[in-house]
Amino acid sequence: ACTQTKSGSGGGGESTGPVKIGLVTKTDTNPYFVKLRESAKAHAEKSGAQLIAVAGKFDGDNEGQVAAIENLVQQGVKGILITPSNSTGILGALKQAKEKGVLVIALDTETDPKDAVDATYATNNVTAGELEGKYVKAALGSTAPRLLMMDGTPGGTVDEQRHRGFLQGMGLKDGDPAIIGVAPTNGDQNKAQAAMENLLQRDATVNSVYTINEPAARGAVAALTAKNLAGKVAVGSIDGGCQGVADVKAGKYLATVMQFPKKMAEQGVDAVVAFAKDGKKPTGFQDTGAQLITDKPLAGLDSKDTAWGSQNCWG
Amino acid sequence: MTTPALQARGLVKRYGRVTAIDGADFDLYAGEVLAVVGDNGAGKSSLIKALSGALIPDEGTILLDGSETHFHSPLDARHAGIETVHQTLALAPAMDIATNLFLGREVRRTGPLGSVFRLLDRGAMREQAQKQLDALGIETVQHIGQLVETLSGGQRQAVAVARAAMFGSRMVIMDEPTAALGVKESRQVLDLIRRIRDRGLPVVLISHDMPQVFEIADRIHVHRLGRRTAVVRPADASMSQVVSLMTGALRPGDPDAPPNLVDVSVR
Amino acid sequence: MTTPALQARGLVKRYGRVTAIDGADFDLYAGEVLAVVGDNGAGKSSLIKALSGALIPDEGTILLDGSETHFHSPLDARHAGIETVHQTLALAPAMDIATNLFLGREVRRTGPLGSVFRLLDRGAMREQAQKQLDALGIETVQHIGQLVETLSGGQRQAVAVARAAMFGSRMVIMDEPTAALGVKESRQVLDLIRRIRDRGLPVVLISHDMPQVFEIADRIHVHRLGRRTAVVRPADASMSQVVSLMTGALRPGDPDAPPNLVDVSVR
Amino acid sequence: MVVFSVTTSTFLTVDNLSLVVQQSLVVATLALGQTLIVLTGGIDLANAAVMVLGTMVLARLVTEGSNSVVALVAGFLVCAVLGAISGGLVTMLNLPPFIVTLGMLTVVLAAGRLYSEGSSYPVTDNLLGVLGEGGYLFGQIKVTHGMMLAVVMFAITWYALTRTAWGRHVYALGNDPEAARLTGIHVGRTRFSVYLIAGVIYAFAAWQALGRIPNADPNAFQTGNLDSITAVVIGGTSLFGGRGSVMGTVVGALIVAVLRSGLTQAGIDSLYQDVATGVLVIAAVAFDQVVRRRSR
Amino acid sequence: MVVFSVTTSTFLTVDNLSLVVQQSLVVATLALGQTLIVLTGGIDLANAAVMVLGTMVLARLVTEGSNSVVALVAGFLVCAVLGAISGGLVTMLNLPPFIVTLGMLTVVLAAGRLYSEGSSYPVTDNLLGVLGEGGYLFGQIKVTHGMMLAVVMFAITWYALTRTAWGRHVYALGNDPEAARLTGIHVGRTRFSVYLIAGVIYAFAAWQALGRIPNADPNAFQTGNLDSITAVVIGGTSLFGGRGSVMGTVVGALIVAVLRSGLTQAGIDSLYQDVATGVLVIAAVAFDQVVRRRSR
Ligand SMILES: Nc1ncnc2c1ncn2[C@@H]1O[C@H](COP(=O)(O)OP(=O)(O)OP(=O)(O)O)[C@@H](O)[C@H]1O
Ligand SMILES: Nc1ncnc2c1ncn2[C@@H]1O[C@H](COP(=O)(O)OP(=O)(O)OP(=O)(O)O)[C@@H](O)[C@H]1O
Ligand SMILES: [Mg+2]
Ligand SMILES: [Mg+2]
Repeated sequence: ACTQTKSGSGGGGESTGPVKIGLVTKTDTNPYFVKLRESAKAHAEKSGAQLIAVAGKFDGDNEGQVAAIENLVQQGVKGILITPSNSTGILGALKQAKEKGVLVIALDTETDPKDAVDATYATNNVTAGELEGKYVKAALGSTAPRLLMMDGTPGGTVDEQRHRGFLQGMGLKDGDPAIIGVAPTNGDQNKAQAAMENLLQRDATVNSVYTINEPAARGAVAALTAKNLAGKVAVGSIDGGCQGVADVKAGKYLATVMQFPKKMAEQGVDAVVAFAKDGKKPTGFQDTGAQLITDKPLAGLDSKDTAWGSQNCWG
Repeated sequence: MTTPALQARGLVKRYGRVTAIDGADFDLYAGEVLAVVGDNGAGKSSLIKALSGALIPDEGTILLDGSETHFHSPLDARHAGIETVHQTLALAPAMDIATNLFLGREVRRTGPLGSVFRLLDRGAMREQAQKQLDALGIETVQHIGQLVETLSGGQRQAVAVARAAMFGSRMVIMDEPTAALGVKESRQVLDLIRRIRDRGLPVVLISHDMPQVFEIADRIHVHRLGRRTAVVRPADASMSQVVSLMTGALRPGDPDAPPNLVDVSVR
Repeated sequence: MTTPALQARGLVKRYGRVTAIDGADFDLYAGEVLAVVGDNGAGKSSLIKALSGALIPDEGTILLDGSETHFHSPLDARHAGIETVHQTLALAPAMDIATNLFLGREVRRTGPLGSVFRLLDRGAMREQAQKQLDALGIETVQHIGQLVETLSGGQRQAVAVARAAMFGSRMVIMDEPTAALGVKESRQVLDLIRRIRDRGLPVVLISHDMPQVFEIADRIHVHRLGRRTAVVRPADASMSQVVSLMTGALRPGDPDAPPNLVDVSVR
Repeated sequence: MVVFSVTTSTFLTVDNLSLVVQQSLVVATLALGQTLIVLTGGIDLANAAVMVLGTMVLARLVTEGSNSVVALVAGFLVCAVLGAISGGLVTMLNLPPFIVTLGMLTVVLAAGRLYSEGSSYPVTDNLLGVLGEGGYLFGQIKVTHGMMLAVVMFAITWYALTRTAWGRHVYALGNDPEAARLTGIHVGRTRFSVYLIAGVIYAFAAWQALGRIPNADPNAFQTGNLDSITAVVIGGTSLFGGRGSVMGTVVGALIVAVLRSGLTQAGIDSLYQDVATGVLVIAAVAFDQVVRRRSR
Repeated sequence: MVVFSVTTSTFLTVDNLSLVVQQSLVVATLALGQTLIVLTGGIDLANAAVMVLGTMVLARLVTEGSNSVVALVAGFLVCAVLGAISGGLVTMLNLPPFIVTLGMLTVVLAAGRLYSEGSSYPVTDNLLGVLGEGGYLFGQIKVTHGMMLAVVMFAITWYALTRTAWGRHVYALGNDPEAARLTGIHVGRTRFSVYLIAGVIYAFAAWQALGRIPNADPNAFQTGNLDSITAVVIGGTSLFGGRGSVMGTVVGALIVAVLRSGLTQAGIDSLYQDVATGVLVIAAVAFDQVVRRRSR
């Protein structure tokens, strides 16, 4: 019985109480998603809506995300904002949600196909990776790269996109002999440090380092410092967390590429609120941007300094 | 009559559909050896578990030297000086003989090593353990550091008996202490029981071995179907009479029954 | 002399520093009750473990009806028709009586329910279990569905004995089967042993109860320090002589020793 | 439960109950295999990884053009072989199941990622997705084929454990391995069979997983092993082996799913949900303990 | 090991061995507490979460201007209290440790994340970072204060377990709880003390963790619980309780660290590393099993 009433309630404004918005992040663990959640929550409150935040248990928890979507739909939310763990993992649940008249918006990560959701607000992670790559390449100048790569989680969509983008920016391909080591870090500082220590133990001729995010960068730098290599190696990162910006300012690594989760969250919430009011659905991919942050700007690369960075960082 | 050292009235313990103790009474007097006999499953072990704190009865009272006591754990009974050899022996299999003998009553080194650093005196414990086993005539233990799980059935039982004998300070309860023991070793345990009694401690002995019971007991408590049916003196009764009482072939009031020391008319 | 039903020569089993079997010989003839006696830790249980496949000896040979056999597991011995009551009973504590009696030899329903769906005939097993226990005089088991871990020591032993009695098809080995049993129940087990012998199956009985041994045994195997020292006939020897042989107070060759049926001069 | 039905009006609808069951199916199926292994005194840390590899094999073969029946057979084979390897190591080398399945977990997880070549495989095949489909009973309750399969599987396992000799041997093994050996049970064979059968059950779980999410992802179900052990233990099965039941596992799996689902629907954020879940799981088991103690 | 030293010339340098020890310190310390609990027949799934919360408390208090000694005391208190809660639930309500610590895991993890308010806390404090510092022995081997602390902690625990009555009671408890009860051991008190002491040990692990990485991150050490159990089990301690040793745990923790580090340095890709680790862990335990069987 409830099925029918719910599918009818999608477009109209006949429901009582505040608009309910569901937010499904990949995990609760990553500060990035925490920021996303907090921004969404704050913005929803301001807009007179209620936000219910749910997360998967780990990066890749499609099952958890699907269950979350189902439970949110059951709860009667108007719209769902989701950062999909896997671009193809949750299509069925999204389709069902849409069928029941719920607005579905992807944040941060695209789905595949893209029209599985009504709209996407995200960083273009390939672009972000490319910016990091270009900067590191420029920082090396004419020196031939000796690259170590601190990857994220094997098989993750974002992880793969950044990795790919970085190599594009560097003008390298997977398997190039210039890449002297690759290790997964799961974006975890501890793992990154151990991995870097071990890689350095094998080959200390490194002059450039790719890191999937700022915790990984911190781990890598700690290991480099212990080997007295800090400052001699061009380390780049992605994220734009406040601690990351501070690290750049302190010169721990050269640059980071900032994302704007707050923007994604706010735009997403606005879209659902608007939809609840007049039934208008947003469409397409909205790039929320990626900004290179460094205090050592290099020619040909648009960048902002850490002062700007610390005003716009996300957590 | 003097006050019994240990007394129980109307103990009851039920496990779902099974009644293990069904209103049992019990009296143990100072300085005596009381044998408890009864068929398998009569509830002897359950009774002494209740008396030694291993089991909390559903009903009934226990009196120690005339005053009511409640044992909440075996430790309470132990603190009261009651030492028990359980039928299941209660040994830790993966630990060695000396450790088991002193479990819960470890000996520490003298001086600051013991009082501050709590260092165990392993040598002393080992030595005493060896002495105790020798006293019981268990000479076949080839290595005092052997784990209990590698001991033979009789050796294991000897460890349990030795432990109770060492630490009993008020009374000693033994549930079939000689069941797995050899001829010589059983003799030694009987001697041990006599020695304990001679120290003035009463001993409760559960046994299926009638000659043994008649040899050593001052009184015989006959248990049947979860309660005490009779208490007789070995001098007044024959083995077959006692066996008949156990199996129910003879009832305490019967004309050819031996004189009963307790009043069972209440039930 | 006829070929022994079961024979062992020069068995050895060492556990690190401890030697449990030290070159033991063994002979069991068809249709006899052979008692095995010896001090605690003499190696009786280890010997019969070797004979029943529970333990693989380091050295020595085992012959079944004259031909050499190697038991790699208790299952091999069981397949050969040897049924054993172990001193540790070998019961699964959290399972009920009937289940334990038929463990490894469950009865299935007749017809397709049994052959295709492998459905157990639980009713039949329960019924037979009850019958077996009754036959052993264990009447105090209040509920046949009781888990073995909730049984009294004697009840548990009765279950193990009943199991061996039910399934032995070639010979039955019993390691102290009456240790925890009451007077009446022990009687029943002795009767049972006689009945098994009368069916033509030899029985090995380990026991510390000399009167029992002398009552039922056709021959008495005396074990000491891991090996056989003598085999005597109850008619030729007194209990105290056998006890002396066990403890080493008397040696097989001594002038006042009873006639020894085996040659021990080799060692 | 009472709390949920009060705070959220939708919670007690049949529609919603069907949803909760669907959400718990995969973990429940994993927990079914886990129950068998735990009953023998073992533990399986690799079950979810084996299942995930199963989904990968199914999906990739179909994606590369295999017939879906062939893919299904291959998936079952892979899971069964992995179960057999665990069982073989535990049985033959007498290794602790924790170590063996931990090793398997690492290896199988890596194998899944290598085999996936970094991507996930969406499947649209009818046969592979069939367990997610289903009809409506009384026009309201959605009953998927997966649910029916699960009922059948639990029933069969219950039957095998309680009504056949094999089941008794499994319990005896967990109860006291030495006693089981002495009574002449085929200890090794029985233990091995349990790991093998568990492997096959994980293949069914893989099929269920594709029915629910038609996308094979090497990173999925990373907490599936702990989740399944949780369901088993909440269901009252002892980790020491020999005591417990399949029906308990069903209840355990449902309790966890109901908690999760009820808390989300009550509009509680996931971090607070975690707090509540933790407390409620302990409370549920404590309650069970008290009830049982009273009924003795 | 031999393999590594051949394939990578750097592997056998003292410098490198020091590194491996540093990498294993936190997990080894967690495993020390875990050993105590496993010896009683329990298991602790929450240890890493408790430790992480400990690092959060330390770091946040210092960041917010507390004196670092005060922060340290607070951190130790928090870990001890959490240990006491687990111990209390296990002891008083007689709940399975798996369930209790699973519940604690969920709750404490969430608590850590809530407390962190979404960020991680870098610390530059001298006292909190002191365990990562250290000097050079013979001018070559880096010996950190953390290493020395770990040696002291393992030695004390070894002493307590093997040379005091308390230790014997811990073993007896795991060996046969009923026998322990009947012999008059304070079963409840001893068990509780184990969880409490383990909590304190986790606080030391938190301190060690900040020494190694001066940044408290609520998401760190997510596999710390399994890693520590692995070290315990590889070290030969039985999950059924009552058998095992602290020295085994040291070896277990080092084996895992050496494997990981050696494989990375041998230039093996991480996924193949996982495969190799899984296989080698099983092989290590199997080898140990064979050696022990022969020596009997
Ligand atoms: N935990 C329990 N649950 C159910 N029944 C029990 C339990 N403990 C004992 N019983 C039953 O209570 C009765 C008495 O058992 P108890 O062990 O006291 O007998 P017993 O006289 O010591 O016998 P035995 O001479 O064989 O040792 C038995 O029928 C037994 O099955
Ligand atoms: N697994 C083992 N490890 C070490 N020693 C063992 C092991 N098994 C038995 N022993 C030792 O071997 C000897 C013989 O033990 P066994 O159990 O055969 O004796 P038994 O004659 O049956 O004694 P009882 O009459 O007490 O049952 C004993 O000294 C015992 O301690
Ligand atoms: Mg008894
Ligand atoms: Mg014996």
